[in-house]
Amino acid sequence: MRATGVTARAHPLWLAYILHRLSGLGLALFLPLHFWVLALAMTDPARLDGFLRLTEASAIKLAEFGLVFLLAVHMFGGLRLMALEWLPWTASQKTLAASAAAVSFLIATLFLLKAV
Amino acid sequence: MTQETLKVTIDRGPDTAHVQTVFDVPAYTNQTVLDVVSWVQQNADPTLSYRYACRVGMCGSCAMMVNGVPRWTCRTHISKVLRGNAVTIAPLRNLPVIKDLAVDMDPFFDKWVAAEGVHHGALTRDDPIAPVDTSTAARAVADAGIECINCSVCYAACDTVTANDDYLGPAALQRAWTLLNDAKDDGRAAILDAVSDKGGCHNCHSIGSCTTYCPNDLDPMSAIAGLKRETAKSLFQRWR
Amino acid sequence: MLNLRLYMLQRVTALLMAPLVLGHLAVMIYAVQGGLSAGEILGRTQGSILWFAFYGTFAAAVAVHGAIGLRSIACEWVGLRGRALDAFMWLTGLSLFAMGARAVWAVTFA
Amino acid sequence: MRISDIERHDTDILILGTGGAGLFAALHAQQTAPEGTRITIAVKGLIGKCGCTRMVQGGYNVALGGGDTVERHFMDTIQGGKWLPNQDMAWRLCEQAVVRIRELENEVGCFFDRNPDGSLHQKAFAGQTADRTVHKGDLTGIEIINRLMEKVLASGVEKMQEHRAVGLIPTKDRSALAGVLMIDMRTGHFRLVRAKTVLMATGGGPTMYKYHTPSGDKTMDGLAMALRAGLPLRDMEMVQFHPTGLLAGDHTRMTGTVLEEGLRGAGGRLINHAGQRFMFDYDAKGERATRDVVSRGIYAEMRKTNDPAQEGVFISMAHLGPENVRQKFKGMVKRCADSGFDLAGGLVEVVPTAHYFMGGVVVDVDTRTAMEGLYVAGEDAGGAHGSNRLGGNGVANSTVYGGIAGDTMGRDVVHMTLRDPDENVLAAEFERATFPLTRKPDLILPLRKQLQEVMWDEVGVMRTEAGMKRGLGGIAQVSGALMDVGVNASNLAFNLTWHDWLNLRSLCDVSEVITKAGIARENSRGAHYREDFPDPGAMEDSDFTVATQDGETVTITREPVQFTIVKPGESILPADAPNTLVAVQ
Ligand SMILES: Cc1cc2nc3c(=O)[nH]c(=O)nc-3n(C[C@H](O)[C@H](O)[C@H](O)COP(=O)(O)OP(=O)(O)OC[C@H]3O[C@@H](n4cnc5c(N)ncnc54)[C@H](O)[C@@H]3O)c2cc1C
Ligand code: HEM
Ligand code: SF4
Ligand code: F3S
Ligand code: FES
Repeated sequence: MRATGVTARAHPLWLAYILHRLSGLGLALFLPLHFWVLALAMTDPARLDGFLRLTEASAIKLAEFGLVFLLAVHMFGGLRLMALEWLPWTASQKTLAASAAAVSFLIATLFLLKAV
Repeated sequence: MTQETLKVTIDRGPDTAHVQTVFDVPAYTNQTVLDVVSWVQQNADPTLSYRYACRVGMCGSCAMMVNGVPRWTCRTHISKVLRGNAVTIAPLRNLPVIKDLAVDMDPFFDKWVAAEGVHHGALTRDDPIAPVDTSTAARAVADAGIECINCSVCYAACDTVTANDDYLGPAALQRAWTLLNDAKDDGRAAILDAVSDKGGCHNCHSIGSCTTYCPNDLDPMSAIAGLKRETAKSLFQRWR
Repeated sequence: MLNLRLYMLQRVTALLMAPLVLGHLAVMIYAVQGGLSAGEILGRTQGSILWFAFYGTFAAAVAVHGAIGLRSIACEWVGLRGRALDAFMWLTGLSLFAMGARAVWAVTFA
Repeated sequence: MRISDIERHDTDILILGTGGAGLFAALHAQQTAPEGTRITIAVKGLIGKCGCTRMVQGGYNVALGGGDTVERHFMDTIQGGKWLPNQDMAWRLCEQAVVRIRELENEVGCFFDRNPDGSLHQKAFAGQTADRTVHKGDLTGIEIINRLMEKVLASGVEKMQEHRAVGLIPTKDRSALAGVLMIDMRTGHFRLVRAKTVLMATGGGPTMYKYHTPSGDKTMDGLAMALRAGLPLRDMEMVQFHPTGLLAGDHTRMTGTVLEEGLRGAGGRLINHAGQRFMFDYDAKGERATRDVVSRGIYAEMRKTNDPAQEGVFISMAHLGPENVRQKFKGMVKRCADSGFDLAGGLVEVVPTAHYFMGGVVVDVDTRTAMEGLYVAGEDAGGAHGSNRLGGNGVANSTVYGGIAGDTMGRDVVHMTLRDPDENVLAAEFERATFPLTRKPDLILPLRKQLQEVMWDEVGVMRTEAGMKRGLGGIAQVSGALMDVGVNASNLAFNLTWHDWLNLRSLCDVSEVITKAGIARENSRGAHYREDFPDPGAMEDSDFTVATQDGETVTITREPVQFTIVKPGESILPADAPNTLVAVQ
């Protein structure tokens, strides 16, 4: 077996798959951090406040936006997947994949707008 | 008019070192990818290995990676895949290379059998042929996948197959789904067990490359989704 | 690598989380207006059985869901197999759950 | 490579080929042979993925009632074969097809097209007097072979894929078969497989013609091996041409492949380069006449044109409505489109193309040959079709007789033991197969093309004595030239060029026999048309040709047909039976 340049991936469903996987991975990596920050409430409320103040900084804001984006992408991607597997739809799957990304983007943008 | 030539790059194996050879092949009006490969073997490099049989898209033995995309080569006109006047041809992905462009398809067929892709039934040659109502929904589902020629194009397209040796792959699972919907088949329990095993349908991430690249316009992705539904249902039935 | 049970667990937890995520997002959108502070968060959640149940379920579901998800990735992209793979899944699941539980406890009853 | 490098392997039942005949034999042998019998299946390609059974489009002939009877199927077969078939074989074919189709549906799991009431749908090929052909759309062979292949793969028989049989190795006294010499194509190593019984089901395949339909792996290897082993071959002049092979130029393997019969049946028109319909000049049924008649019509028209730039004739479907054609012949339209032709709306150039070989090894009704331990079934066996095979009788023949061979071997194997091979013959066969490795390498393709031109021009659709004699000269020339062409032996693993050489060797050997048998038959029957002897001759005095090779010389003798069931002019149908049950179109 040998890896050759595979271009057999340039289609919407593959993009949906990789987006879902990367967002899931991103969330899984972020989550421990998130939990740790929240646990500060118990051990060191002052530091928690310090962190929360940091969210004012625009770089951090961007990161926050990214995380919400990940969550939205992943959730809609997951719902898309379950619809695709369990509801016997066939043809419209590609549109579904595309709209999932679109909707999640919308929500994330909404969040960003509200935040500023 | 001077004869146009094609720049054909071919992967040589089975050595893991990534060796490629470039050939100049004369272009002709009616020329498939298989014709190009054949020209090289017949005229330029007699040691080039590849496989074909029917030359009309019925046997499924000529599939290769053409510019990184799995295709049946006997039914792919070269003009469809040329980039400028160049094309790269490699052995089918996800299967062990025997030599050059010929792969060992045994793993593909072993999985076909492991997915219970074999008729189950108690009727014999002494029984009359059972009438089958072809207007049922189940028959339509069974018919949808029946024309698979086991060419392995979908198997080569699937990233999950690449990543997970145990995964039965789209064609084998589609065959299982066809049988599950075949009124003549008695193997329901065996099939559901086989496709719920560790290499079973639940490993599929609905990447959809199988459906996108099947040269026969079949839809293994939806067939696998069908298996996921049926296995889930049977789980609930067992819990009840 | 994934069998029917793991597959179902992942789907069930995903379905469970969907409303929770929406709820969480709504709260966050509401909450971040005008900035966040520890006091604000704690004021909302401290001592509330409801919030404890909400985030507790979330943390448990995410631990199961995430562990199974990471298992797939570890198998397919890292090449873990067999017992190593199971161990990896349990380890990530349990630690995710431990950290999640601690955080939930911190913002509710601690 | 030395002869001592030959690896030796033993089994009980060895099957060569995985078409309808080989796969059925494997299943039946397993059912009939005692527990513990070793069964090995060896094939030049991959199991179930090579050979012609997979390429069957039209379907499978079987009389299943509704007015049709085994008797009627039999009479059609005898009349189609112009009274040359071995009647006992033809009878068994028709009778057992009924059992085999039930086996295919019930045990193997095939699904054939249904009528609205759920029963099997049947249609009529040209030359049949009943709607008899069971089918799965126009991809019947794929359904049959896929299902058989699954069963065989799951059965646990020993697999030797990409193993090419190169020689039948008899015992010292030549009375029985000891084993088969093979090349493991993947490694290039030789292997001698001894077996108590061997089925040869390598499927003939007249690919020595410029235009031909069979799959690339079929090159008459089986008949060439049988010839060398001294077995008698019958009806060797009988090559069936399909009238409409795709003509797409010299440089594509698509050329010669079949455009299905149904196109003409549905009203497709054949048009010459002058833009005129011509088939009615040759036959009152026009395009709907039988294969041999239409093939000759097209060939005659091509000869009239006599312009190398305008080789074939055209098939035109557009008058039936392109949309309609696209829908009804989806697969064919797509296939033509893939090679750049518009079947639905435009003209597609076609030529007659060599399709099926009626001749083959002389066998009894249980597939036994003159050599103990050797059995032959399918297209390799002669006799069932006589001078012409009905559309739909090919796959019926291979599946029926494959099954019979499996049963017969399964029973015979009990009384048989492994035999010692004649080491001299083994050495000779080894020499023969490795001969090109000792010569200076050169291109093989030009010689193959040369043979194909000679056979097409001189021993093709229409034949004359003078032409066939020229043909013999041409074949001898290619044959001799081939012995001066070597193959680069630096790497024998999957060395297709070596196999091209061996293929051409088989084709040359069998071409000579076809031509000699053609010269011997001085009348016109079925697929064999002599311009110098256009008469069919008296049916009561029918005889068939038998070719045998002794040393280097092939001799053709003639044997009278035994009318064991029905005599010419008579019928086994009831006196009041209608001529045909097919509604006139
Ligand atoms: C395009 C096409 C359409 C057809 N349509 C119909 C139809 O509609 N109806 C009908 O009845 N018939 C049809 N036929 C004819 C039918 O296919 C044959 O009559 C029948 O399938 C022959 O079966 P077989 O098992 O004898 O040979 P095959 O199916 O040809 O199998 C021969 C096997 O032997 C193997 N082999 C060859 N040489 C060697 C060797 N040296 N060593 C080891 N293995 C070897 C081959 O690889 C192959 O596996 C059609 C044929 C063609 C080509
Ligand atoms: C409502 C929210 C969520 C839904 C609907 C959801 C849905 C899904 C589904 C259906 C899968 C299976 C994908 C497959 O088999 O290909 C999946 C995988 C995954 N999920 Fe979630 N998920 C959600 C939230 C989360 C969260 C919060 C995390 C963070 C830990 C997460 C991490 C993962 C990971 C790592 C995977 C594996 C990805 C893969 O296999 O490609 N998910 N999710
Ligand atoms: S599903 Fe399509 S791509 Fe896959 S093996 Fe079958 S025919 Fe080939
Ligand atoms: S590409 Fe592979 S992951 Fe599933 S949908 Fe097709 S089998
Ligand atoms: S050669 Fe048979 S599918 Fe291409």
